[in-house]
Amino acid sequence: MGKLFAIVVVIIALVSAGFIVAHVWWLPTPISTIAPGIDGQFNETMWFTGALFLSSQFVLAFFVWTSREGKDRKSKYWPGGPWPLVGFAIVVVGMEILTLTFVGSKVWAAVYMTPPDPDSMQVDVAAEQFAFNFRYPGPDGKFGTIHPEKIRDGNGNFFGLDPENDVAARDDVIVGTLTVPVNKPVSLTLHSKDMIHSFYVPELRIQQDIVPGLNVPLHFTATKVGSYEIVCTQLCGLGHYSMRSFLQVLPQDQFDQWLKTQ
Amino acid sequence: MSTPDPTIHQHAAPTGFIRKHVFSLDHKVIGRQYYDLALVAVFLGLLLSWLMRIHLGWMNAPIPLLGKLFPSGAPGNVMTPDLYLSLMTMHATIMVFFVLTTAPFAAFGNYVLPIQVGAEDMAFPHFNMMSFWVTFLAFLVLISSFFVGDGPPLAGWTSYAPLSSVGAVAGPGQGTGQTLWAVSIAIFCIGQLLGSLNFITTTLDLRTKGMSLARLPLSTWAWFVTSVIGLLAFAVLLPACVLLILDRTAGTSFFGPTGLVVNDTVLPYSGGSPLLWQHLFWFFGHPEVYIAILPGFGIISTVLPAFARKRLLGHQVMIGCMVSIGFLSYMVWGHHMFVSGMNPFSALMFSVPTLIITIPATIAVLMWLGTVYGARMRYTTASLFCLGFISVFITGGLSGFFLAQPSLDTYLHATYFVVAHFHFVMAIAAMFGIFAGTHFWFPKMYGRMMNETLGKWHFWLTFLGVYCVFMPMHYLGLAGNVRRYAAFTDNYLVPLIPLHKFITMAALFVGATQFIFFFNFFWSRFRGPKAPDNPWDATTLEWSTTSPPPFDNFGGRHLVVHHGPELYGVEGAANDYVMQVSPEQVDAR
Amino acid sequence: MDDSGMTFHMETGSAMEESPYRIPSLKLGVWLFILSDAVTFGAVLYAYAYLRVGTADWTRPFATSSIINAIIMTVILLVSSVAVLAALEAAREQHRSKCTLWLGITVLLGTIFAVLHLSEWIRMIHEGWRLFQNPTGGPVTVGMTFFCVTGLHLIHIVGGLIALLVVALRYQRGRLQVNHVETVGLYWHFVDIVWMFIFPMIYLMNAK
Amino acid sequence: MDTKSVNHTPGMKSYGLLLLGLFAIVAIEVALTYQHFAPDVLLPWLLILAVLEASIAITYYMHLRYEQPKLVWSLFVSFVFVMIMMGHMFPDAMRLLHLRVIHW
Ligand code: HEA
Ligand code: HEA
Ligand code: CUA
Ligand SMILES: [Cu+2]
Repeated sequence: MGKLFAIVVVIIALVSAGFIVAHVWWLPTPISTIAPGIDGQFNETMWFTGALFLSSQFVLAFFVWTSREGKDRKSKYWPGGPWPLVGFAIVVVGMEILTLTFVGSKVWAAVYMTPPDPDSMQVDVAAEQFAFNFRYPGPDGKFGTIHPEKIRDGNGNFFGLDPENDVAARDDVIVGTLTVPVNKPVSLTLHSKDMIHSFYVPELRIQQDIVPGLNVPLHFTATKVGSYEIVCTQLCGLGHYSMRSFLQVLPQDQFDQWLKTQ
Repeated sequence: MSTPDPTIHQHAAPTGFIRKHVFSLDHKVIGRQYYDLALVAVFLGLLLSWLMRIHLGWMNAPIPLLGKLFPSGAPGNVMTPDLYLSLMTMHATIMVFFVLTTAPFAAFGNYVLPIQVGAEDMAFPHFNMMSFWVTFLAFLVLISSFFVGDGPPLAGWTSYAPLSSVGAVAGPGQGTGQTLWAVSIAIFCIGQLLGSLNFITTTLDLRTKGMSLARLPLSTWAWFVTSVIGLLAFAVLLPACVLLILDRTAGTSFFGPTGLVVNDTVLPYSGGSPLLWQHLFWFFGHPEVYIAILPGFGIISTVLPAFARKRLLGHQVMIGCMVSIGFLSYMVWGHHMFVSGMNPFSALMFSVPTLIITIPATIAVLMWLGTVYGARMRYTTASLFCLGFISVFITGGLSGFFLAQPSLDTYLHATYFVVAHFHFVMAIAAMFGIFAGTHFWFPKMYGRMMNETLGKWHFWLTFLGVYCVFMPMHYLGLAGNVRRYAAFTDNYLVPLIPLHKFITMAALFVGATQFIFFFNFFWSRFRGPKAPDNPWDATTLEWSTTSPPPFDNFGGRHLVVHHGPELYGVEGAANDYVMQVSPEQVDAR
Repeated sequence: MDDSGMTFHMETGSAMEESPYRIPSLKLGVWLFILSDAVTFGAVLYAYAYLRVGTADWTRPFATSSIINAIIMTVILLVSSVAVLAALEAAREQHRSKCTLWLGITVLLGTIFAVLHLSEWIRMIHEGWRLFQNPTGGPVTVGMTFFCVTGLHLIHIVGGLIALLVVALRYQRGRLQVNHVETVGLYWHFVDIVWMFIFPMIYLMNAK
Repeated sequence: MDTKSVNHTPGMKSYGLLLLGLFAIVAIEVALTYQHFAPDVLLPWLLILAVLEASIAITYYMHLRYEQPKLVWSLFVSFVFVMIMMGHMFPDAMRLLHLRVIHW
């Protein structure tokens, strides 16, 4: 019985690790300046935990394999008692924690704790059940004020603007997909009109909840031209699964073209 | 304060059926009642997870009879997205609260703890009875949400505001259903608070002569630590739920910010903060997950030595691990909120203790491994589940290592990676703890033996099955598969559907194998061979009395404890193990 | 410290390990209840503080008159605490009637407190304060937090009054012992202590 | 049925004196309030006084002074610890202030 258990555990461990090593299912190719940092952190963690995973499962298997009942046998005790193991765990795991935290907090800070580049492109993001809307300030570079009571999904006034009295609002460009120039820092202001939503682009390696009542800042720089999916990752109602949009990364000139045509 | 005077806590054996089996004050009956409640709950949760899995594998396949059960939720037997979310919410709520808090903690704790410390009953038998019936009421309230309005809530077991706080406008099930959810959980908190209070007092005050704290079995230690955590954690969830109910019914706006707009109308909330709910919920929520696993720690640490026929490596160390995990569990709740819009600085503040908590966990694992080393292992179902526990807990815990780092959580949060993580530690590790405990204590609880052959089959199939179900979820998470999705329509998710199909089939398989357990359980309970007093040659007090124990546990005897709990494989002893109560002198190794 | 500990497990016989705290289980139970209840209050007060810190233009509703009212309430509650202690002393000297009398006085004081409390509420409700409304046009969270925090405390007061009554009556009839008077006293002191925090945090911090 | 706490207690006289002390603290609190400090200056002082008040009541009225030190520490440590932990909410509340959607 013990041998069987050992074999099963080893097989399970190897198969599980195999799919990881073979990258059968893996993170999509990164497209943002901060992604390499995150992926580095990710691989570092994967190596450590992978090693621990295999080693501990194998150790378990080995011990089980060698431990069977026998009238004559006396049970062996772990040489040196528990404390060396305690020390081992504290040192091994402790060191790794230190390094990971040290590197990781830099990465984290780069994404969430540094102010956006001053000349980055401003985009205002409004999330709602179950869609994203994006707003560019237009030529005057100013956003019109938002009036919740004026919000009408029917006539596409997702931001509750009133162009009559509000000059800044008149030239605001409102679109359904987030279009940004490549290699240019973009700074988003996320706000939601109803539930908590979330802004998630796997390729950017960025996720940020959009909390009603707050203006949550988020900034990134896309480095690869293409079209990527923006999905909502915070349960926001029955349409949660269908709430998505696209991130269009264009070369600067094409982007300017696009902005004119809006 | 009309509690019975605890110092005269032994009450006469009841006679009437009601007092004997329904409103009983006997901790053994209450323990069994809790266990049966957990069984009903887990059965329900299992069926729900089946429905969920089928839907995730085959989005618009009709499920027979579903339309009958949920006329609005499943027109033409095809599950609607909102029904999916409702089932998911109920699945999680039932499993976390009514299975994982009741079975390992309330059920086994109630039954075994007083006997293990050598008491005739709990310190406050009346509170104990109330604790169960309150919990039972909470369960009924939760279940009733299936039958009211437009069905159960769909806000997930975390019920994030404002989705959970603005009422019916938020979507189907968010009307009466969500209110019932909040009420149910509030009631549940009261029940568990009573229970924790009872456990702590019993452990401290009702220990029989010689049962010093150092001689308490680790299972009792685990239940003790767990109840301390519970006493402080549920005390926070209770007001949180009350505030949620107020937000929904009395028009307060604790969690409702200014200017919520749902279908073009501005809602009357103002000044609240959705993050406040998340803080209050997770302040309870993280300790809760350790409430779920610590009894497992204790059970493994008690059962494993009994079958390894040797002392646990580092008895005191294990106590230390459990206590420090208990402490740390209050410093880490923010790791669920890394990307929630919380102050990014706090994220770092929460990340460090979260990573540190893996150290005591690692030590615990190493202690178990060290116990298995060179053991004369007796391979019974119980011991197999102990070994399985070690394996799955390692797997599940290590994925926590990723999530604990904000810089990785920005990618992995709310993906199936998280789902995989907590199913491994909670749905499997904790469950294995329950299974080990069941097979170990069944003879004591019901006076009959369980069938080993069926038990072993159940173990092997479950062990293989759950890895097939939940290991692939890690891969889904790596590919960025978002959780709580009723369908996978995004271009980058469609290629993953085959993997989902595989998971579904595995889940159906695992679920089916659970029926082996159910059958074994009920068959043995009534037909199984009579159990001897000490079938496992175990040493703790519950094995020094008859199976099942008499009403006052020890037939009027006042036991005197002479030894620690794990004297197995003792050289020079009469029969290689020494009961805690046996007066025989042995050199402690 | 040690001599006393031995004595209390008489009923269950010395067949027990003695409790590390050397107090009757009932008392330990009440202490634990107080602990978790204190955490509950802590959570609610934190919620209040959280919302208040996060709100720029908080209104301070309390004119001098209501502060004075609050001070009177505080004094009454503090006195009632001492009344309970008097009851306990009496009980220890086995003066059952005297003890009941003091418990009665406590109940009376507690009732006055509750009445003043409610009158304050009614006044504010007349001013137009609601769980969801702020007559001055400021944030509605003001009234909401006020009513919820004080309401929670009021519930505890009422519960305490009932407990006191029950204990008084049953003790009078000789059904209960000293330790019941002591434990109900503990609970009453706890309610009092909670008020010691509500008074500054809810009233004084919101004085005009 | 008696314990340490039952045996010797301060007695009514000292209860009375302590009561006066508590009144004094309340008076100080009120006096401070009407100095119209900024909230973030006032609150700490009020809380300190409240804690003082509470500790008097706990030690003498609730007789914790006459219980086992073990009990005092278990209760004290666990409560204070939990409260401090809850304080982790606050960096967030501050941020709320700045991220609030003012025009909403
Ligand atoms: C029983 C329940 C349980 C347990 C024990 C744990 C344990 C841990 N959990 Fe988990 N967790 C949950 C239940 C649990 N969790 C649930 C339910 C959720 C999701 C809630 C929701 O959103 O719905 C969650 C979510 C969750 C998150 C949030 C993810 C997200 O939403 O973005 C995080 C982040 O830090 C986390 C971390 C951890 C960590 C670090 C541990 C650690 O305690 C793990 C410690 C264990 C180990 C580290 C393994 C030990 C073994 C070894 C290391 C081998 C050593 C061998 C050698 C050295 C040879 N968990
Ligand atoms: C204890 C907790 C627990 C348990 C046991 C399970 C069991 C299972 N869960 Fe569950 N699940 C959760 C807790 C649990 N789950 C939580 C908290 C969520 C999050 C919900 C949310 O997002 O809000 C979730 C969500 C969740 C999802 C993700 C939904 C989504 O995000 O879209 C999925 C998808 O496949 C899933 C599947 C399963 C399956 C197939 C099983 C089972 O089929 C696995 C097989 C079952 C067992 C191995 C246990 C058998 C036990 C017994 C037979 C009895 C034991 C004896 C007693 C209890 C007395 N669960
Ligand atoms: Cu929006 Cu989910
Ligand atoms: Cu957690």
